Amino acid sequence: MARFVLSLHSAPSDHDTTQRLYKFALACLAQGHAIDAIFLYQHGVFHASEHINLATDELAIKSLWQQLHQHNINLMLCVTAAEKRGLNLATTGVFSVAGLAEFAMLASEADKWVQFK
Amino acid sequence: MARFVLSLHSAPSDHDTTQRLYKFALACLAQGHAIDAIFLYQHGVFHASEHINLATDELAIKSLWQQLHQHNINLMLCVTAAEKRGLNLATTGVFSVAGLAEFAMLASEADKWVQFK
Amino acid sequence: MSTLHIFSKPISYYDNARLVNLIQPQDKVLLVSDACYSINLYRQLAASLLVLAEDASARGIDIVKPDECQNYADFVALTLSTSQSITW
Amino acid sequence: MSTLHIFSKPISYYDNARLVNLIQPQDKVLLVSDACYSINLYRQLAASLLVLAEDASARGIDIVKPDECQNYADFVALTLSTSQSITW
Amino acid sequence: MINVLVLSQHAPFDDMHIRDALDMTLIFAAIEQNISWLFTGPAVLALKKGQEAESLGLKNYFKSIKTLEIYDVENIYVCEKSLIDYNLDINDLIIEAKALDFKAQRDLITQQQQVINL
Amino acid sequence: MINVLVLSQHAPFDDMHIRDALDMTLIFAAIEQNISWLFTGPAVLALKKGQEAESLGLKNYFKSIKTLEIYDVENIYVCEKSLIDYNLDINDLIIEAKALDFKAQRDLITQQQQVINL
Repeated sequence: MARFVLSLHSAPSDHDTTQRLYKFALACLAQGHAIDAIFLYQHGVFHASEHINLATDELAIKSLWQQLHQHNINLMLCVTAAEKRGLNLATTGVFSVAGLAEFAMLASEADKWVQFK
Repeated sequence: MARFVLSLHSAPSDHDTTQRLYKFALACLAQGHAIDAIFLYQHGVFHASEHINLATDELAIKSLWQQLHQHNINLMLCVTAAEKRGLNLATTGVFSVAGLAEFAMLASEADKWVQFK
Repeated sequence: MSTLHIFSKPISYYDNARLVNLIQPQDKVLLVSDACYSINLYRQLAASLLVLAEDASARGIDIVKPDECQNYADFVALTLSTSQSITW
Repeated sequence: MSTLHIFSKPISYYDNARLVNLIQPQDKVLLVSDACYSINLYRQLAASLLVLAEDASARGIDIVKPDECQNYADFVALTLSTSQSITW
Repeated sequence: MINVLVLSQHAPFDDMHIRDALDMTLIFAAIEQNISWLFTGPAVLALKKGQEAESLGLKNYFKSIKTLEIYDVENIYVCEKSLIDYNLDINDLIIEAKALDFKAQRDLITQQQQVINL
Repeated sequence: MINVLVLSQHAPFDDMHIRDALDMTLIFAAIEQNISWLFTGPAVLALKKGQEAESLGLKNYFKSIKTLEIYDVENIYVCEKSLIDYNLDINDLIIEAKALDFKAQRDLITQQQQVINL
């Protein structure tokens, strides 16, 4: 069993990267690995907006995050990156607002850090 | 006197493009030209977030938009692009929520459309 | 000691003159997303390319030898069998 | 009939093999932002490059002949003296 | 009526670039301007036959591109050189498009009032 | 303690790429990991002397890069080939950095537990 951290760097309009991160995360869990955190950085922070409401034929972004959350994965949002980009930090849904240091510590303890962008 | 429309395609984290759009707009007005609209499209829509609060040594993005607004420039936000990106359309400050058609009509009547990205 | 190199865009998005010098013969090159479109052009980076099957299939791209299909379980395994990964 | 071509990134960001074929001798090439860093490399697109003075100056770049400094008033005038502009 | 050219240069799934360009093209057609759309570089891949995004869980916007024909958007152009780069032929495309060499692309640009690079 | 490499490839004012990489580098130094930062392609321009962003109304993050020395971040590397591409010399840089040829860059990558491309 290995310990992973994943980071997402692209905006929610990049549906393709979002679905790939989700599937990679599920494949990790299916193999019995642990995901210590998924971290939103750079434009990835926009995923924590509560106003993402897409048509039914679009990728169900909100639901994917809900599912990862139900797997007890720590979904973290970089506070510095989010403030610079005008995200509302009062309502970030399943994401917890975290400093870069918190994530860097988890990344230092993990076996693997895989970036998605 | 010519009629311009401008569009902004990059996110508020792209400070350099933001200041260039602002200075170009002021230079247009200084020469007696009209700016019929500035339109936020693609990642540019994130400029309409009311949560952009930067440190004092950073570009004063909010204040730049306020100034352009005080020059009576029509600041428009593309509703389709904004919805896809999770922007809160209830509070868009100096930006008016507009359809692509509204902007396209203004662009068709303008002499020049200059993109910033 | 090998590195996993992950590409998600056609090779024209990258500075391949520089990249080709950073990839070693024992390294693995995984193509995902729109990188699948330019398998032939990625050949300069590795003799055998690994391609995420789902992504290639959605784009109507067939994977033929010497390239290899990978599913998500393989993708996870690849990150573990290599010493480090780089998402370019 | 000439076109204004606006670049804001170093030329390595673009597919210059393609671009060089889309720019005509009578066209104007304006470098702003980080495009100012690679004036020499943009030479293949035009004999004389126009450079936004403020942007070059902040980056510690000197503009010398045959290239020409432009201020924002010039930039606005350029969009009006050309038939169309493209922000690449 | 003015001539407007939408320029696409991004790969099919690079953010929403092609979808944004599609929206822009359809709107200009709807307000009855003379709209053209030029695909160049990896953007030509957005017109490649045999693709479907649903298997990835994504909206199949390739189907939406086909609606260009319903809305009578006829000026669809592809860069001839880019087709060759990606081993494509005009018959491999999901809609009717004209392949343009560089000279024809330069002429197309020259005829426009506005050129929008998305 | 693990070896972490931050990789920068973007131009100095391209969104916040270099600033995001700086934040990441400083944090790993703060939590006492063995952090390295490699500038390659147009990113080497972020280290060029004689720049100041205030005249544009922007934060002068070049000054913040200098704080790397205060925080004892010593493993700053630049791609030798990229310096040449942009007519720069190691003495034209605002901080002390080691120029690496491709062989040395490959070795640097091999020594890492994590490589983060920002």
